Amino acid sequence: MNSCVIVFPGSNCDRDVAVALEASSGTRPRMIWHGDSELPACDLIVLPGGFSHGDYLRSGAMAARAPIMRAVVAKAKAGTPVLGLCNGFQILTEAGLLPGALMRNAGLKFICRDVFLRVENNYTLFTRGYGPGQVVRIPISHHDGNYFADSATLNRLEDTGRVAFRYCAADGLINADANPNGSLNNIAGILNETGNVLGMMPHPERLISHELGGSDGRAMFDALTALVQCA
Amino acid sequence: MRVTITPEIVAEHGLKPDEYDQILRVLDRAPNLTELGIFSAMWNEHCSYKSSRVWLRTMPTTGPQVVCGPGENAGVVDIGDGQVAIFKMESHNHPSFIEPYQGAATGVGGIMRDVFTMGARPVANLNALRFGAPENPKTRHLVSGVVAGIGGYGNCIGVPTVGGEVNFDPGYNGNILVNAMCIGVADADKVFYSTASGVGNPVVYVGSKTGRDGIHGASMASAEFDENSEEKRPTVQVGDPFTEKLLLEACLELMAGDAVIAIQDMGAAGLTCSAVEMASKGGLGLLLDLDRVPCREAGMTAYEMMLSESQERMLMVLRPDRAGAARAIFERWELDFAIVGETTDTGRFIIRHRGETVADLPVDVLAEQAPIYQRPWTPTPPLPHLAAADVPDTDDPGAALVRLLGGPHLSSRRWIWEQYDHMVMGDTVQRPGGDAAVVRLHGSRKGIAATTDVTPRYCAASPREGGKQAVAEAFRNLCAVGAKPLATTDCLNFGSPERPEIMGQLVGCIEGLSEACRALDMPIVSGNVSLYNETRGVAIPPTPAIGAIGLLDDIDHMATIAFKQEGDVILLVGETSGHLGQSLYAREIAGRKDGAPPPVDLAAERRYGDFVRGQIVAGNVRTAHDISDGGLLVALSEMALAGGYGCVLALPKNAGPPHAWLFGEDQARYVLCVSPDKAPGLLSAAGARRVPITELGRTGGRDMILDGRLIQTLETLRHAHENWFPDYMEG
Amino acid sequence: MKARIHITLKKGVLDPQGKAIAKALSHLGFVGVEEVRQGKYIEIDLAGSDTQTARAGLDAMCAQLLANTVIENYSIELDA
Amino acid sequence: MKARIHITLKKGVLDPQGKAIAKALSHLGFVGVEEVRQGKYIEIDLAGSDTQTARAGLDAMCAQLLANTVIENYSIELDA
Ligand SMILES: Nc1ncnc2c1ncn2[C@@H]1O[C@H](COP(=O)(O)OP(=O)(O)O)[C@@H](O)[C@H]1O
Ligand SMILES: [Mg+2]
Repeated sequence: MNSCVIVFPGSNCDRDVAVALEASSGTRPRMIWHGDSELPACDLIVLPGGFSHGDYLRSGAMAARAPIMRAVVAKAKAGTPVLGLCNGFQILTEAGLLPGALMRNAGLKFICRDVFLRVENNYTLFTRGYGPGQVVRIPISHHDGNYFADSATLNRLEDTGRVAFRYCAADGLINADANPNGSLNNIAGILNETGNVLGMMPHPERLISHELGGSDGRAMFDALTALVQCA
Repeated sequence: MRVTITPEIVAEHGLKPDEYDQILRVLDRAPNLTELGIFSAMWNEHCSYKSSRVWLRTMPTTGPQVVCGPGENAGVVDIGDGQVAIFKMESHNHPSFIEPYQGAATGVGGIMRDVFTMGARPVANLNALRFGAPENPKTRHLVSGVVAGIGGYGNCIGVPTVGGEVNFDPGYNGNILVNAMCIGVADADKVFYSTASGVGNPVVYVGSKTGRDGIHGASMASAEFDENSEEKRPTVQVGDPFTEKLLLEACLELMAGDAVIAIQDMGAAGLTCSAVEMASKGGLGLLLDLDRVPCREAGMTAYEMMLSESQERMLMVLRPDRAGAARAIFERWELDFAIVGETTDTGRFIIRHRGETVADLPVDVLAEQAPIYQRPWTPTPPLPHLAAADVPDTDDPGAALVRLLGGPHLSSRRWIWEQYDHMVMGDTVQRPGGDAAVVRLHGSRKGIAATTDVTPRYCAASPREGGKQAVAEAFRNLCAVGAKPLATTDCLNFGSPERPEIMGQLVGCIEGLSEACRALDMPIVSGNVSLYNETRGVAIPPTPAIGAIGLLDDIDHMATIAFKQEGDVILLVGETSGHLGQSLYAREIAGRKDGAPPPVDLAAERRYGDFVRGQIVAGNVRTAHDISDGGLLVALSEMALAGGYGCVLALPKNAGPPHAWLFGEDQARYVLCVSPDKAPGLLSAAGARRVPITELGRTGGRDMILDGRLIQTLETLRHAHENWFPDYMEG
Repeated sequence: MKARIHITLKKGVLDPQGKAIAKALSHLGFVGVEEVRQGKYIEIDLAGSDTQTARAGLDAMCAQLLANTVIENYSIELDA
Repeated sequence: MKARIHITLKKGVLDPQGKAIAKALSHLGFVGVEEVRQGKYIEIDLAGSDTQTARAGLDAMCAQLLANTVIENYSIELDA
């Protein structure tokens, strides 16, 4: 699989996701500098986690205006899969590729811990490796992961199966106790209208092997790899 | 502007009259204000170690694993396969008391610069924190600010914060301790030092611009606090972790080539210290042109520029033919880059500003000829042994256990570490909550284990035993995960060295920790001394924080503290005499603060530690925990809570008084846990190595059971253990 | 020229920081605090002296970067 | 009553956010931006109608919680 990881100043999970992609696909992704304006032909674009531009002003705001983002938007519109993890999700919303915004966690604190997610839609390029309603354990690590969208947008997301993941309890129950950051409807990850752009706050790249304490994240990278190999 | 130097000005610069006389003698004239500022920065306790140096020289700093010991920005140890680990711990106590968020954040930034200055990519951060009593009205605010600041900086730059320790004690009410440790990894042939060489080589400034930050910060860090100290506030520096991330990447990119001759980060007393140290180590002179220093504010004076402690800056000496390529790198990372001077053969530190020479000082006098004091000291009087019979027993060990595990000293620190990104970089194979954190060496099967330890109440009761114990506990924490202890860093936090009893604590602790480092083969490769930690004449408890690292050859052979399954055999390694003096039980449950701390038998530590590690490395043991604060029952409860399995225990015959057996803090002990088929082998292996080992019981159920009696349910324990911190912080 | 820009959350957008501040104030014993909203305040020093050009520029800065118009409103004041 | 509070960094205190914003604006092609400083803007709805009491309360809120007076200044406006 030919993937591109976009590196912004302050990205810090770029290497982590590159390792995960290589572990699944056997191919090392190309690392693309934010100041470039063109993207090579590729099967997947990843916007990694981190603190692009220090998360100053608003998380993801400055990165979303980087020169490379015009190319990312164009490719996304043309159907290339785009995955935004954590800061990458924030950048995708700031760039308008995904609706809504990620606000400060309701508890105001940075939170780093494993959480449970329920796979709400496993008919996507990204989630085909999971079962319907499967509960997976994936870490979060963010300060601004509190998903907000106006009610019309929220309804549209819900009605069209665009909520990919929701924070849940270990048994899959969706409730306030399982919501780490105050996200509306416990939303942890959403898709764009055409289903080729996924943004999520949790970090699947952090749990890809038993040494790291679990491998629930791996299925996402395996699924993306398999997709390309079939095509 | 010509300022006449008065005794008041000298005193304001923290210089003693005889020190000023020494300056007059060596210069053969009066210094101007800028020069005085430079002297005050260089001769400050913080830079010159004038009160501690004679004692620091007695510490063990060498060994086959040591590539570079104290004296550089950080210590360097060999970790095999052509790689080195570079690490150090440093204090940011006073700034953190004044502005907890920024003080702690810039402490983290500073220690990381020490590590990447030497060419290493930081791979793990730790922090050792001491706060005042929970009841003290300021404590909550300080905890919340310090933790947010450490996280704010480390999370942003993307280095995992994987461990540390926290104590609450009224002795820190007016003077908290924030000690930050950073570990980096570099290729052995790509380590960079601060010794300048060559004449006429460009001296290059990179990073952020210079502002009027923390002017006199270095002096503040060594001046006793007084009632007015909260008014010294504007000298607080603000950290910019984003710029530090860029600086890190730019420096490592530059260091991949051969441009750098010497490099030194600008920490305390920024430009002054870094320039003088590089020149002095190389036996050179140095010329600085301040008109070329990138400034954030207009009209900065030479004095201000030389003493500014603006963060995220570095000074380097480059090969002249590489300066252009170096500039291109820093400009691409959008960082300032300026050639601000050159190396000379004059041995003088000459500073020009607006066409004038504003300072002209001999380099060697500033650096090597700083005053050194052999301060008078009185040893801490030894305390008598406290007999277990003199400490009231409890008829309800379960209640005592809940109070200990659900109190400020032993409650879960989850509230803290969940605010730290402890997984970024994708190599954290043992997360916080265990004995030592373990990060995998990227792309390999090896791991680096790290821990910080000291028990200040032991050090206060007996500096020497306390010093030994701090190292011994670090050693145990490393052995308990299966790591071979490699080397040590320290952060020696004490009160005023001008008081003989405080000096006595410093001396005792250094002797103790040196003895332990020798015996346990963990040389001290870096460290930091923070003195004058006092408020209104009351000193903090002696706190020689120890940071240590160890190596695992195969992370698959690593132990964790969690009970793994039902029916496993629980074994106790080491001897239990039931030592209650200075134990948490004596303090918290029985209200006794007297008695000698537990004695440390270093030969036993070594033998038992080697045995435990050997069993883990051989793949026989996957569950291990050392016994420290709170004693055996606390250790067992932590293992039960981590795994979600209870245990059924039996008091051994001749155990002595139960409270002493359950809560005594005898050293050199571990709890191991293995499946029943592995137990006989383990027992005989221990016997063969003269390692005492006792069977305690089995894992299973959801309770802690002793001799058929319920001590406590895990549910109750978990509730107490997990909730104290968040409840306290909620206020 | 000096511009002062206020960026505030749109009505109906939840404000975790404002809520937390309100809670903290009541913990501290302050009474009568009914609602708190937190926004940003940005000061910009601009070269030039033509206020009309400046205002157009500032408006573009806000729309393109300083505010996220999905959730935020902005207002600009300009001192000559 | 409605209070508007501005919290700004003291003179000379580094403002990493402002610095980054200035850089980002120049990357976006805006010219003439000389300096950017970022502060906070807080709106508080208060019960009661006595402006003097309100002002004293607000001052205490700022000093105790809203502003970090080590590095920040604050100013209070009160609409009756
Ligand atoms: N300030 C802190 N930051 C991060 N982790 C911490 C901190 N304080 C404690 N921890 C973690 O909590 C666990 C328990 O700490 P401690 O009781 O001091 O361990 P030990 O007794 O084994 O030295 C350890 O994993 C430690 O790393
Ligand atoms: Mg331990």
